[in-house]
Amino acid sequence: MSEIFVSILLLAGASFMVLAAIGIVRLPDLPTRMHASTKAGAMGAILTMAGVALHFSDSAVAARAIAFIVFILLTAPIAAHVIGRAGYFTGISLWSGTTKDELRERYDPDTHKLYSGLETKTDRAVPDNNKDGSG
Amino acid sequence: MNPELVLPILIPLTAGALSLAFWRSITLQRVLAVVATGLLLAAGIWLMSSTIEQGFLVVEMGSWPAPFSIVLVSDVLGAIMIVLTGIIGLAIAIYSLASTPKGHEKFGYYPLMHLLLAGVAGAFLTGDIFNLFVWFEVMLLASFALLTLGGERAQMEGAIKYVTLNLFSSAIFLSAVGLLYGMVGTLNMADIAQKLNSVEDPGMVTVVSLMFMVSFGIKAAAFPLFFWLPASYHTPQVAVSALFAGLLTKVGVYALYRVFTLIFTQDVAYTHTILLWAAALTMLTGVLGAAAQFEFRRILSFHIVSQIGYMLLGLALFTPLALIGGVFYIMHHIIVKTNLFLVSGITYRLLGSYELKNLGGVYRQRPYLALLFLIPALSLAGIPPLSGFFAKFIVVKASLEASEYVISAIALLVGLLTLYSMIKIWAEVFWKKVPDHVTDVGRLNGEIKNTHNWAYYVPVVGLAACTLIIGLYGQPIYVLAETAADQLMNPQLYIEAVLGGTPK
Amino acid sequence: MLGIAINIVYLMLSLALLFAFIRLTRGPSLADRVVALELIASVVVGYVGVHAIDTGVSSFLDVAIVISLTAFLAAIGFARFLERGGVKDE
Amino acid sequence: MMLLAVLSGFLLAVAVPALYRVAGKHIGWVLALLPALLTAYFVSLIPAVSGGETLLIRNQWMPGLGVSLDFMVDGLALVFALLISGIGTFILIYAGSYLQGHKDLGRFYVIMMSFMASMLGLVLSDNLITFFVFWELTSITSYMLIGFNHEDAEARKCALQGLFVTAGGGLVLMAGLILLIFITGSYSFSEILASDLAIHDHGYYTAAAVCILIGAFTKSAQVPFHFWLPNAMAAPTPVSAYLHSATMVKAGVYLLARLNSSMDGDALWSNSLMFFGAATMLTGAYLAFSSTGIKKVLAYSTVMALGTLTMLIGIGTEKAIIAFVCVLVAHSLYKGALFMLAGALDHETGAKDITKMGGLWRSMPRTAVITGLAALSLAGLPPLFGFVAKELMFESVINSPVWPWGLLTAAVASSILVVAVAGLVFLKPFFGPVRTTPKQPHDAPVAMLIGPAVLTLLALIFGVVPFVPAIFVLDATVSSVYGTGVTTALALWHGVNVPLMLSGASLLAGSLLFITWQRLHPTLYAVNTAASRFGPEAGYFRFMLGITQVASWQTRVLQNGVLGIYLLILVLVTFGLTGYTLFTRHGFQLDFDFSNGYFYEFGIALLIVAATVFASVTRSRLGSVASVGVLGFGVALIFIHFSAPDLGITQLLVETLTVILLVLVLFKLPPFVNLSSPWERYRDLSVAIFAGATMTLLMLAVLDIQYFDSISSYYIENSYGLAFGKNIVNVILVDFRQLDTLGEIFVLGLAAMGVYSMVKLRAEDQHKP
Amino acid sequence: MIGLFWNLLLAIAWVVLSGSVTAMNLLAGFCFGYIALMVLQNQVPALKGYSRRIPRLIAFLAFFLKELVKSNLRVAYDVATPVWHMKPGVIAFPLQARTDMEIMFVSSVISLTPGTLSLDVSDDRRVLFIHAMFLQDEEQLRNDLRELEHRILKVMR
Amino acid sequence: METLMAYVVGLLFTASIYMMLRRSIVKLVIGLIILSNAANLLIFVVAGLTRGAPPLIPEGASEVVGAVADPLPQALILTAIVIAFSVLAFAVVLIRRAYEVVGTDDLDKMKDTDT
Amino acid sequence: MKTNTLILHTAALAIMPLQLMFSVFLLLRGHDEPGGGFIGGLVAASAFVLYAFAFGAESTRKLLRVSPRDILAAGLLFGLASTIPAFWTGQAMLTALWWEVPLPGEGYLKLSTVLIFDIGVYLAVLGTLMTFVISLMESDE
Ligand code: NA
Ligand code: NA
Repeated sequence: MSEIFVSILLLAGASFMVLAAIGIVRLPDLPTRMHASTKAGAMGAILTMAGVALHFSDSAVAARAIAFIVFILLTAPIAAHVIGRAGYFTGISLWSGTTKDELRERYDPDTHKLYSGLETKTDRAVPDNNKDGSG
Repeated sequence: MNPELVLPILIPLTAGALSLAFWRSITLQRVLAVVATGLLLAAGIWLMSSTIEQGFLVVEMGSWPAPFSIVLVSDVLGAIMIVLTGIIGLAIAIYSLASTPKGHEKFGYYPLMHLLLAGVAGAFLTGDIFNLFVWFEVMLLASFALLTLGGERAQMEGAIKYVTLNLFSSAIFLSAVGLLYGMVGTLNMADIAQKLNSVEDPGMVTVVSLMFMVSFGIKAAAFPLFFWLPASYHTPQVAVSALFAGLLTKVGVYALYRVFTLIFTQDVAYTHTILLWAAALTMLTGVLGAAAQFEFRRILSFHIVSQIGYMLLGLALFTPLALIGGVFYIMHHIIVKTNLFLVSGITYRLLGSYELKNLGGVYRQRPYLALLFLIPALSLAGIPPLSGFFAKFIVVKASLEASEYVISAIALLVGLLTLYSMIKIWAEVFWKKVPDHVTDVGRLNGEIKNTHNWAYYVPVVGLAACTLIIGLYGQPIYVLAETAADQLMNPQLYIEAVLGGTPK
Repeated sequence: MLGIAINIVYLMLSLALLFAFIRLTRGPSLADRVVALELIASVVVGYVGVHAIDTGVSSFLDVAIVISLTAFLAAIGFARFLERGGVKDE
Repeated sequence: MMLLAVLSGFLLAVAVPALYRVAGKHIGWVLALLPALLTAYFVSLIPAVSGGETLLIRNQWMPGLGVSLDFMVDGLALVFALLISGIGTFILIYAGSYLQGHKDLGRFYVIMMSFMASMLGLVLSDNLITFFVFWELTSITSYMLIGFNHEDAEARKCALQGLFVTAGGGLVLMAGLILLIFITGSYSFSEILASDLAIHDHGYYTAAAVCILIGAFTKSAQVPFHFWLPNAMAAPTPVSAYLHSATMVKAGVYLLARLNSSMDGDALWSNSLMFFGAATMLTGAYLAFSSTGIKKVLAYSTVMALGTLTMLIGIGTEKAIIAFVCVLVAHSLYKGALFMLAGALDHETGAKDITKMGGLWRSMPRTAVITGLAALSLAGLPPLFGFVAKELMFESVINSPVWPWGLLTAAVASSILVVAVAGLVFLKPFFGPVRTTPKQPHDAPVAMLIGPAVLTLLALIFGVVPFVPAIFVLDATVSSVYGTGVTTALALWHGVNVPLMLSGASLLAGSLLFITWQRLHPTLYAVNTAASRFGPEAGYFRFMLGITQVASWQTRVLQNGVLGIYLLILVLVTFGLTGYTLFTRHGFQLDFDFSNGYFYEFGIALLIVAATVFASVTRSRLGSVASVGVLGFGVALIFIHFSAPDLGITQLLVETLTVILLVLVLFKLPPFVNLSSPWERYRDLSVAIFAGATMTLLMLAVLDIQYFDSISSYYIENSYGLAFGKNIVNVILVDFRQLDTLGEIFVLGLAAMGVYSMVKLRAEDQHKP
Repeated sequence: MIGLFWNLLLAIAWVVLSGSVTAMNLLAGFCFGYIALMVLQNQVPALKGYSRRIPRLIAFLAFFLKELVKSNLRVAYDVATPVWHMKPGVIAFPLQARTDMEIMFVSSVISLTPGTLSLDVSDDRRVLFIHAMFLQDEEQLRNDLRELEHRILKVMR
Repeated sequence: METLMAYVVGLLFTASIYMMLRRSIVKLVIGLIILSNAANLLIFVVAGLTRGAPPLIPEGASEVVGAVADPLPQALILTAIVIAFSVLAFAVVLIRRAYEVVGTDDLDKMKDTDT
Repeated sequence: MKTNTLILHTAALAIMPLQLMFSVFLLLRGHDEPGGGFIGGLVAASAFVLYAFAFGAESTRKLLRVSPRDILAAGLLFGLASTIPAFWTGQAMLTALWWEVPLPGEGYLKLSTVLIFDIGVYLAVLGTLMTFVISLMESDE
């Protein structure tokens, strides 16, 4: 019985991995690749670990599997965020199908200020809309 | 339980760690440098006397039985090397008090020095082939750091070569250990030797032995593996050069002596013949390299290579007399070569250059320094009755005895060319007038007084005294070399001492 | 059952490794390569998990935990490289 | 006592600086006390030695090596010892005056005393090795003496030449002596001489003889090694006087004489001596005649005398040996005197060339008289001892068992030339028209004349009453060279015989030559200049140049500064040697049996391969770094897969940190550019493939071999029971093999220190004021 | 109070990790957690009221899991099919979260959800810039994100 | 599997040596990294590969169950990894300093010190 | 470009204690399960590396309070100290000594020179890596 669950978990986890891998190869630009890879990768790892916990049905193993899941949940998005951000700000080219970019227009590359767009007029010294590129 | 066998490693390790802990107190580090190296020498002498008394000293680390634990072993050769390490360590420590730039002292010169000595001592004492690798690396890393300390351009360029080629050597060493382990399943050198004795078809052992030969040959700066040495030895500050010159390559030589007498004696006709030609070419290329140089330390560096050839010759001939000669040569050379570098440092301090064309007039102004140069220089050239003469004499005699006439001729020719180099330095640095373009001769004439002047001269005088003693009162030294060679020729004694449960 | 599943999983993970590596070689930007590297780390975790089940040795789990705690640092390092003006198209 | 006698010179040398401070300008007289005392001591040994006794004194030195401070005093040694200490006495006195006020006088005496002591040690040593020690010491001390005027580049060059030739010969001699030791099994001259071993039947004999001859010939300036000796004139005159008369150059002759009785009886030995001796004699005489510098003339005449001595040993008859001893003594006496006198001339007139001097007898009458007598001895004219010696020489040449006519021709020719030379030395400076010299000439002080005077007087006495030396030491000396007891009777006058007629003829012809010297000289000069391009000295210079050129060529080729080449050589040597050995000692066998692997293991292997290849070929630095990261993951997977979780974890951590370090460092470095040519890349690639393939073959070979089981079972069995740990790898690391780990953390610490200082301590900061 | 919370959390985590539930082990975990926090004490911002959050946490986790699966499938579908259905873009998402910790958690959870990726926070911390993969219905997306944020904040506050 | 790994290790040696022979100092460092991996793998492979039996004594047991992998080479490799890492860290910083001081990453231009 | 993000800062503060704790965990149980001083030290170092990436070298120095060099020195001295007790008992260097300290309640706390040694390794690794990272980062800043 548990074997089946374990198998399912493992296969599901591996499927996510494969999905992430195909995504990373197929998708056209960095952010979209990251949508596939980082999350699906993490998801796959989590599912695999769940399978491990189930397989051993041992409290110590389970505890470690849970710890692993917690750690992955904490670190994976941070890595994704940092890389995505760095990639974005260094100006990697976005897919031509990208529809809008609300960040670019609020970023001042000279002062490295990133505005929320919610500031009162006085907060914002120089409008920099004209500085953005094609988007 | 023989603490004297452990102390030569423990003292410099502890001194290194303490110096690191006292990073900010230069004074404390300086005191510690002299005290610890002094203790190292004392421990070495203690070790020597125990070893002579007991033949072999063996300590099983962690009290685990022998082939399973790492053993420290001291035979006479090991004890000799430790005493020499102590002598050189103490000399360098004292010299460093005066010669080391402040910046270097602030950035870990003393801890690095201690740890280099620890690595060297560890390599000399360990009876375990992998542990030897570890001590090699300790030594190597310390030498890397010392070599680059100061950050001059030449140091960086030299260090890249030094580091790369030595790392290649380490990788080969490590691979060879792996292959050897794959075949015999043990790491204790005595155990390996014993087991290999009963192997029927040791062809593969010979193959692996050549990897060890190449790896140690690189460390020893043998032909044609020496390139790293002349590329780098003249670049660091002089006390470091001197320390390297005295000890580092000799660890490679020692390792060759150890494994090619204890472990790899399956196919002596093959392996030792390779060594023989390597030795001859090492002598020759080294000395010719020196002939082409016109910089004090570069000349000395190439001569290290050349002299390594003599030591290898002792091993390669593999007769009792040849081994005596080799061991004698090692003892003599370590002291002499270190001293020459130290003298070059003094002339550098006096005239601000290592280039022969910028040096001169030292004999006129500093006759005693000139004498202090002549002693090691003539000894290096093999002029009697200095230590180098007897060293060369034994080696040449051994090679003639072995009917290796070409090798003997090369050894003699190299002796002549060595003399030529030393005379070149003597004529240019000491006899020649100070060149006209050298304006800063104030220090040469003794106008500038340095408060630590004595620290320059004490080690130089001490080492010169050693050279004279080896030459003039050589019998005890000869007997030591003889005992060492005797032990090397009878590896069974070593094996029994390590594995046979001799009284400890 | 589990044995077959494990073999299938090994196969899938091998494929995932292959694809991720293709992205790593292709780039084009450094960030792309780093993403691929991160994915490979994840796949290794998956591999470790399956291997633990396959061999019945739970100690392998620690490998996964260590990866989860440290592998992302490489990504942060690369990001820092980019932030500090490193060449992005490498 | 003997030990003290030999070593006292060294001891006194050490004390010279202190003495100099006390004695000041009288230092020469003070120091001369020692050789004077030594002379007295050696004189005191005469009775015993002339009674046929050989004194042997034994002192331990390095018994293990067969080296001992054993001394032997027989006739030969005693004669030499007497000459060395006796002439040395006067040289020291002379030098004090000659070099008075010289800033390096103290140093001069230090070296001089050492030189004298070395020379004494050389002639008195019984032990072959000790003999060689002193031999080399004379080379090195004479180097210091020749280069005494060390700020003069020419002096340095000449000193080097002398040293190079004699030390080179010395090394050959060392080989010869070692072979001799092998042949005889003895380290002792006295034992070798006493044994009736057939040395020349031994297989080593030829090599030993050749080596010893080369050693002796270089030292004693035999053709073709004669060129260094005249150049040694760069030394201050007292040195030349000493070197030529009693020491240094005589060392070679001493050795030949010393070994003669053992080596004699073989054609190689005696014919070489005769041939080279005669050639040297003739060459020396000719060159002396064709030179103009007074010291040079004397120097070449020394070459001639050395040739004569060598030739006489070679002839080896009893007569010849008697002649040998007489020539030896006579030459020492007159040559010592003449050199000191030449120095006096130089010192008082400031001129060195005989063509620049003339008519000096008026201003320097005492010098003139002594010079005249010494020159007579040189020319071999009665009633001086030189005459006795020359007559004996002619006689033994005539009776030579081999080549009598050839030798005689050479002897007569030399004799003619030397008469002319004597004329040059004496008549040119003192007679003829007065020439202005750089200094106002006047007679030399007593310190400078006492030596020449005493030596010339001795030559005169020995000439007039030749039985005096004969009684005291001659017999013993000849006996020790000849090998058996000999009784001699010397006389100035033997009646009209062939030698006398030859002497007369020589005198006549020599005088003619002397008269025509002025006219001949330009031609001789031109001939010598032309010949010097092909002579042995030119050979020496070519050799030295050759060494330098070969050296710099070799260094350019080998130590070329290109790391790639260094590494290439290392790799080729490593894998060439191992590969060849593998091929010859074990054999290659490729193995393609991969059947025991699972497909995902192939996957991991493929990942490693792909990552490695990509890391190597990509032109993107960070792509390469990332790929190395993947490689690390792959290796970690291997570790994990094959039961090494600790390794896996460590590998992953280290890989991550490596990538971080690389990234931290790399962005300051430029992007990859292809720097090598395609040829270089193919070359490197083939070498790399060769290396990798060899490694694979090695591994495949070792995989099939397991001589013994691993010792690991001990760790596995005792990890928990004895070391209280369940992770056996960790237990090995922290307990069974803790020392490795201790070393390892120090390696880490060292790397930290190295990195820290490299980053923080910058050269450019240090150069800031 | 906050320190204690973290400390206990760490202690429990310790016990869980080491897998041996003894008083000694808890104490050890407490000590090590204490040491870990001691290093950090100057940097950790205030946190309070943690005890009420456990049920909300469970609810949130359920919600999150649902979102996770849903959006994963959506991404998977697009990756697996040859034609791109996606309509990516960067949107500015005004934040309710105020403290650093809140913002970090919100952005992390958003990043974890396939289809959305937090790029950066404006300097005044009022807007989170998100790269979204499916902007076909931007309002729906914003609503989903707001709900997610709300649930997180309920757990954290 | 050992056989296959022997070929892989050979390739690693090839790649590392090829990279170390390049003139760029960065490639040199990458070569060094590959080299240390190669040596470590070599030891691991030559000592024999064992699947799924790490040298650990299970919880509650006092000795290993069945045959386990040889722990000794693992310990050696662990030490070697650490040492290689130390060396590598040093080398990496060295090449950076060399680049800063010499002003080039071309090793062929760093030959002033030799002759 | 723009550096320093709030998210990374906060995350670093959240993740770092977990890493540190886990590192101690790895250190202490290394004798029985995968782990040990070296692995523990590396994980601890990654914690500080994370902090350094988020907050910079200077802040990391402040956080550490002592210089990384001193941590290293302490590690080396701990490593050496573990060799000393064997001397007192007259055994060979590095002979492991074990002491069982009875604890309140049941069980014993196992103390040993091996543990001291492992702590030394841990500290040495941590000190070394922090030296690398901090000095390299400082040289860039
Ligand atoms: Na094997
Ligand atoms: Na699609």
